[in-house]
Amino acid sequence: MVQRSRLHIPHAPARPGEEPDFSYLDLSPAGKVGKPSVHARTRDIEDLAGSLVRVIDDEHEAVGPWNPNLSDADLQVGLRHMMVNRIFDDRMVNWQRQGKISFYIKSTGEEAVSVAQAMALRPGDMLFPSYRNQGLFIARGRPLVDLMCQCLSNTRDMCKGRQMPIMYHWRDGKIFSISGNLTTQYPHAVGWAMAAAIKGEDHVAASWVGDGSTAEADFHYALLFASVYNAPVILNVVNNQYAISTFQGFAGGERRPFAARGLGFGMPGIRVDGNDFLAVYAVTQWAAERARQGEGPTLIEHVTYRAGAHSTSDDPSRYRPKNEWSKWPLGDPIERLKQHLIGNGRWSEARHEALKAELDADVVAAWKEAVSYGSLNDGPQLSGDLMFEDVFKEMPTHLKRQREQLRAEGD
Amino acid sequence: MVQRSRLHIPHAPARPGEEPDFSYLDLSPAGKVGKPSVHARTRDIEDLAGSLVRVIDDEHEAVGPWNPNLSDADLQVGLRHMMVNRIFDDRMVNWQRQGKISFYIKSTGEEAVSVAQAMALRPGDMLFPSYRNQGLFIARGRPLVDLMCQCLSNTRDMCKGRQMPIMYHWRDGKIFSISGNLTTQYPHAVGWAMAAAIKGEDHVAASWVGDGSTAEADFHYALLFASVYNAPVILNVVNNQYAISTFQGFAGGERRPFAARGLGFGMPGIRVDGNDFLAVYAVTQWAAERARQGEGPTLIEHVTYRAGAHSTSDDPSRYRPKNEWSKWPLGDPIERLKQHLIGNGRWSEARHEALKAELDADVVAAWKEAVSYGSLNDGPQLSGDLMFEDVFKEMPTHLKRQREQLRAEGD
Amino acid sequence: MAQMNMVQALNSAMDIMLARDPNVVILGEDVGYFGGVFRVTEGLQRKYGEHRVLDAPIAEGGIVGVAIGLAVNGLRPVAEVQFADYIYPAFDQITSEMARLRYRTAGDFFAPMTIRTPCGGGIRGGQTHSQSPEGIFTHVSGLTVVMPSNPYDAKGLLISSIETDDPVVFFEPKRLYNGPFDGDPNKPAVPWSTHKKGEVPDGHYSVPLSRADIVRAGSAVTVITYGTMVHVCQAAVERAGVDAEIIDLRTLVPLDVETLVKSVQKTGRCVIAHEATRFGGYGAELSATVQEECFWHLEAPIQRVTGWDTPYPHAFEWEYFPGQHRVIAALEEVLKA
Amino acid sequence: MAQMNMVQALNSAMDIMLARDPNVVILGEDVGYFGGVFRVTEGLQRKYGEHRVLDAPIAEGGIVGVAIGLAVNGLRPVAEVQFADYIYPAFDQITSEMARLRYRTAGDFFAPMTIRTPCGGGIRGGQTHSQSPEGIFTHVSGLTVVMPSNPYDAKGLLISSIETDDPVVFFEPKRLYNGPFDGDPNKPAVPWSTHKKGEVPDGHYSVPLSRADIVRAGSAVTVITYGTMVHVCQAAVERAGVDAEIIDLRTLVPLDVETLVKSVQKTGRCVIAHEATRFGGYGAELSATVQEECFWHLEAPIQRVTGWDTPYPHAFEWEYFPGQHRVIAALEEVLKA
Ligand SMILES: Cc1ncc(C[n+]2csc(CCOP(=O)(O)OP(=O)(O)O)c2C)c(N)n1
Ligand SMILES: Cc1ncc(C[n+]2csc(CCOP(=O)(O)OP(=O)(O)O)c2C)c(N)n1
Ligand SMILES: [Mg+2]
Ligand SMILES: [Mg+2]
Repeated sequence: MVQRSRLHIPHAPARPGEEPDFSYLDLSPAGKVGKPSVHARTRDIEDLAGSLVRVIDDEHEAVGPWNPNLSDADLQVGLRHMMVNRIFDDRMVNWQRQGKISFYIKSTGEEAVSVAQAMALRPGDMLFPSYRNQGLFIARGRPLVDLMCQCLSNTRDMCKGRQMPIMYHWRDGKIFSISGNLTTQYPHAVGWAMAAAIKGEDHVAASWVGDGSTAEADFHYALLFASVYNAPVILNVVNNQYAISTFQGFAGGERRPFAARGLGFGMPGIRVDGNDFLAVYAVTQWAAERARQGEGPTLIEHVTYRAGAHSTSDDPSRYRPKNEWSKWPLGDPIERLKQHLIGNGRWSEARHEALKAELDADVVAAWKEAVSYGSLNDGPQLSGDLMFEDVFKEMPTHLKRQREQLRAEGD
Repeated sequence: MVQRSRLHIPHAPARPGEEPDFSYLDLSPAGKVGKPSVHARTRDIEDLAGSLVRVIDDEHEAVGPWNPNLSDADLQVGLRHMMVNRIFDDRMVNWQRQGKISFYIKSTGEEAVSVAQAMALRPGDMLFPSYRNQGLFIARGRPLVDLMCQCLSNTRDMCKGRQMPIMYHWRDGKIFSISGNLTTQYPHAVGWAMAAAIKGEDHVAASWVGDGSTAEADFHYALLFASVYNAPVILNVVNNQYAISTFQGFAGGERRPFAARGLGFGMPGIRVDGNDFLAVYAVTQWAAERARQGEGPTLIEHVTYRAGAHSTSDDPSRYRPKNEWSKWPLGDPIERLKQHLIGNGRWSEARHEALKAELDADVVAAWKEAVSYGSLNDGPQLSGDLMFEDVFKEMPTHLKRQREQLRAEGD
Repeated sequence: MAQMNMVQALNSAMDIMLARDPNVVILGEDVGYFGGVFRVTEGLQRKYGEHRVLDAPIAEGGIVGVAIGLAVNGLRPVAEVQFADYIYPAFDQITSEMARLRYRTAGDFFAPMTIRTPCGGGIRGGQTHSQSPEGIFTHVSGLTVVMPSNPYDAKGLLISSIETDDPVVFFEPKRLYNGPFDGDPNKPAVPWSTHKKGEVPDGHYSVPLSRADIVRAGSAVTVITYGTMVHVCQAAVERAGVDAEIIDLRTLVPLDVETLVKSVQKTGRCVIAHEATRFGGYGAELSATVQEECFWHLEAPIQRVTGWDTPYPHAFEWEYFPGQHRVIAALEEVLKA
Repeated sequence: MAQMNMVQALNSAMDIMLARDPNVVILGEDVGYFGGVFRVTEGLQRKYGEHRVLDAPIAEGGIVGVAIGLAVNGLRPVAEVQFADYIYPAFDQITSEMARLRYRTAGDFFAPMTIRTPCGGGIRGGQTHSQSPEGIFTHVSGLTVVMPSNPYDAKGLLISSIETDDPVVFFEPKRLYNGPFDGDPNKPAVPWSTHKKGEVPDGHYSVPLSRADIVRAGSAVTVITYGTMVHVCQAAVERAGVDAEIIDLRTLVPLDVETLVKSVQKTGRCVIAHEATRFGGYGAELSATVQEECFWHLEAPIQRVTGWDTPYPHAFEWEYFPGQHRVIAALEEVLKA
């Protein structure tokens, strides 16, 4: 059966009961990766797809050419947003366990990706998120109450009860609708960016998918159209090592980093420490500048780790060691930015704890308000009539009749 | 409107009335590209995706490490198959013009790809062709009469009248069914190859798509699954510069060769002179050896030119200069192999002309026989009953009833 | 008034919309420089430029996905899928995204776009150039589905489709591009100039969506059809000398139920005809709806005239195609009762 | 005889087929080490190895396309699509290739494979974890379409599906995985051990394809249904005290017309119930067929009980779901005439 070995089966680095093992990760030391001009030709910067841009070193210092040199204020805002993101997630998961909402997805360990990127982009730039990018809404200032109301499918739900929890959208905040179907938003972002170019605006589009989602056709379509038309778009792959139970090797991450997927189209790729707030910020700024100046799309791979379960329906202890996150070589994005600030004497454990308590109180207060607008089971309810609206712009006869029929059932 | 230029629109090198211009092509001199071991690691042979493997030089000599050193007999067989392919195509197009068949697609200028590859592979290897690979059937010995009968949808049509002309298949010859839907055969080849590996056989699968077809999702799926499972498959992109009227730049060929598409998955790519019989043979042999020895998939880009119309429904004079082929820098595959043979004193113009006449007579004789089995309009006809067979293995009631209904209509 | 065939009428609709609305853009395979394999976009890129009329990669799913993004950014894309047989790679983007965007965002986002695609047989295209997959789309909530049967309607309906804020799948019966077709392949082809609906205004006008057209008034039986079969049914009805009322649906979803019901309640008999395969096809919905609405008026079983439940076979194109024989057999069946 | 829920019954079917036939392989997202998000393939990779039970990339189109290639090389793949809502990316491979391969090659090539996918609502899955898209597949010539309503049938039908040489799309009503469901979300869940069809032989057996099952004999009205709605209809019938004959189709294509016709000709009345959206759904085909075959026996219009023509909304799951109220209203309607 020698030939049988011709078939290769990727393996997760460790399964329950085994020791976590992240030796497969290629890591560059902080500050070591050079920063090319935004006008560099793709073929001259291919190495960016294999190395790892990092700014915060082991002493929590910001080092190297990618240091975005952010102001204290910006850094503290970033830390605050990530903390809100973390606390919001933890609270929502608890409320889900208590049956207050039907479902939830947290982004613990990946907060730097959404928060730093939202801050590095301009308000006019359009964001096409996946379901693990709540940090985008937080960093752009959407009140938590609104997000909670969506998760509660209550009378203030922006989706009028039609979407599962966390499938937010925000038209005025320029954040697109989250879809249950993986990767579909990727070509949308490319199309949006092409329209911006056609209209002669200088806005940029950005989209996010996970490592596993890169397997879908829409990933290919997006890279293809973005490179053919040189669309001003940032395509992010958040490589948190897992797709539910499936190791990223099954998405093709074993042989070559996801950042290299664009090279065959002539699209630059850049691999970044996704838990390094400063690195993510800098890389995003660089990619946005490329897009704005007509240099076209960039593929960014964020190397990070999904610290929690895939969703509240998942139990990761069935497929990976419980203590993997504690062994994750790139640490916790919040802790790392916090230590960076403390190291520079601009922050302290005490202030951090105080802020945490304050933010937690805010989240709880927001929840109190949100539930006052109802939930799936209690309080004010959305009218079932809403089910028939927005299928078409104007309700056609057959839906009006079905609405009548439902009203009759109610009686 | 400065920003407007942010949108890039690929352009064909020349349009009707303009001078042909192939300066965009990167060409390597014959013999200059090194030949690595089949065990070389992908990252060490990435240059193969950018350079161009060529064996026959301008003096018609076979030079360099890729020279497959074929026997006179093999070379003459190859030449003969390519000539049959060319003559068959020309005759079929004429018969289509005379209304004898409804449609045809020729492969003029691309004969070396199918013929050399079929010869370089083993009989047990499974082929998944596109509609421009008739050379595979010819080189594997399918009688022309059978191909003609398919195009005639007559009583000997292998497809029982269900497929358009040229949508052949050959189970015993291990050639898969040609689909009207582009690129769908690509993942089939990967699955077939995975099954061979699972069963512990040492067969290889090969598939072909055009440059334009690489845009479809199935291209992405095939590269992904082939690289993840290390499938023993050869994935060919026949870059004949056009997809109907559309220049290959719209498929993403402008910035980077198609051969580089696999690199991001860790799959080696190799770019070959598709009009050089010896180079195509050698590259295919190398890729097959990789697959057989468990080194996995290879992506081969064949640089060639579609000398004729896309199909008998197409008129290329609407979108490209009439004289482009005459300016094509890689010449005519048949002429090149012929000169190579003549140069080595193993062939002559006279023998060539004699063989041409002989083969043309064979084609005409085959046609005479084929039409004796009927055609769409004359002679013996397939029974309409056949329309209802093979939808399912056993005909279900509703199809039996529809068959009855049709019979009644006949009356 | 000009004489136009369906290709010219569709071209005129896009020409006018490109001129009137700077947000209208066209994209698809071979639609730009070449003008489309059926010449429907001929000359538009030359006239409006490469940023308004875009050649696209051969990726139907990408074309639709990208078009949704264009639409979300304020444009009104008209995407061409070269043959309806090749629309399936776009099925997820159409069904999961384009059709549901307005619903899932409570109207905050929507996709004002049109997908044009040639459908139907009769051109020896075999199983992958002849399909009529409309029945797969009529089952998807949120899609407007259109199929014109003549140049006048084609132009007016395409303009309405581009102007509506709802996404539209617009099927073009390719056998009708150059002339009406009564189902008899042996007759010499007739041009649209012989048909009153070949008279098409040069300027802007629209034919309302969701409004069926009674192309022949009658009292003996109602024939509900659309696309190529409108002409086949008209010929069959004349040939059979039946006083049939023939309804051309034009828009399949949202369906103009009222017009159907009125007619069948009057005639008490109904034949439904389409070229698509029968089982689970759109004709089943028509039959079910008519039966529910008109049961007490029906004097005979509703008959469906369709293609067979097989792929569209190259050699048996005319045995497959629901020609006049099949229509007449159904008329006789429904009238004899 | 063992007690099994539907998850265990399906797992047992695959376990047996993996053991009996070395050519049977399983592939899908999370189906290997993890055993599937619904645990249906639990333990199979451990037992049969990584070359028989493969975790796959998240590419439904790739999974089906590759599975066709596996099948063409002599294997019998069972591919899982994690939710029916995510089958659309595979639509082209299913429709253009899997369904038509035998036909276009005159039987020289074919795809003996099964696509398993969980469907239906009732688990607060919202619009992308609740769909019943069977109607889209029943319109595709060449596909066998199956949907069981209980563990016994699920195992027997899955074995038949794996054994047949024709490609099968096998829908699993996820709300029935752990127990029968009568449509009332407020009642405590009941396990399959309370249901006679929860008794499942450990070994190999098959339930024939294309054979409907009369789950309740009756004379007043025929209720034609399948999947989750079988249980809802049974409860509604008991509650309404109607002497209904309830038919569980089990296989949607090829359809067991004979059983339906016999029943409706006997009862003269018919209600058709499914969870999928109404317009252009599979119920339309059932209604059209029954109307054509039984017109002269019908004493009242055929009624369709379905989900509404909207996406499946998270908050309004039970207003959307065709529960007992909707079934009873239809029964009363059809009986009052
Ligand atoms: C088209 C489609 N297929 C399958 C699923 C089911 N599913 C939801 S999330 C998920 C894993 C995605 O993993 P990844 O892309 O890595 O994102 P992550 O959850 O790790 O952030 C899967 C398979 C889906 N939602 N859509
Ligand atoms: C899915 C699909 N989309 C579109 C088409 C129509 N079509 C047939 S051939 C062709 C061009 C293909 O070009 P290429 O892949 O370069 O192959 P070539 O014809 O040059 O050999 C197109 C667009 C099709 N057959 N299938
Ligand atoms: Mg992931
Ligand atoms: Mg080509």
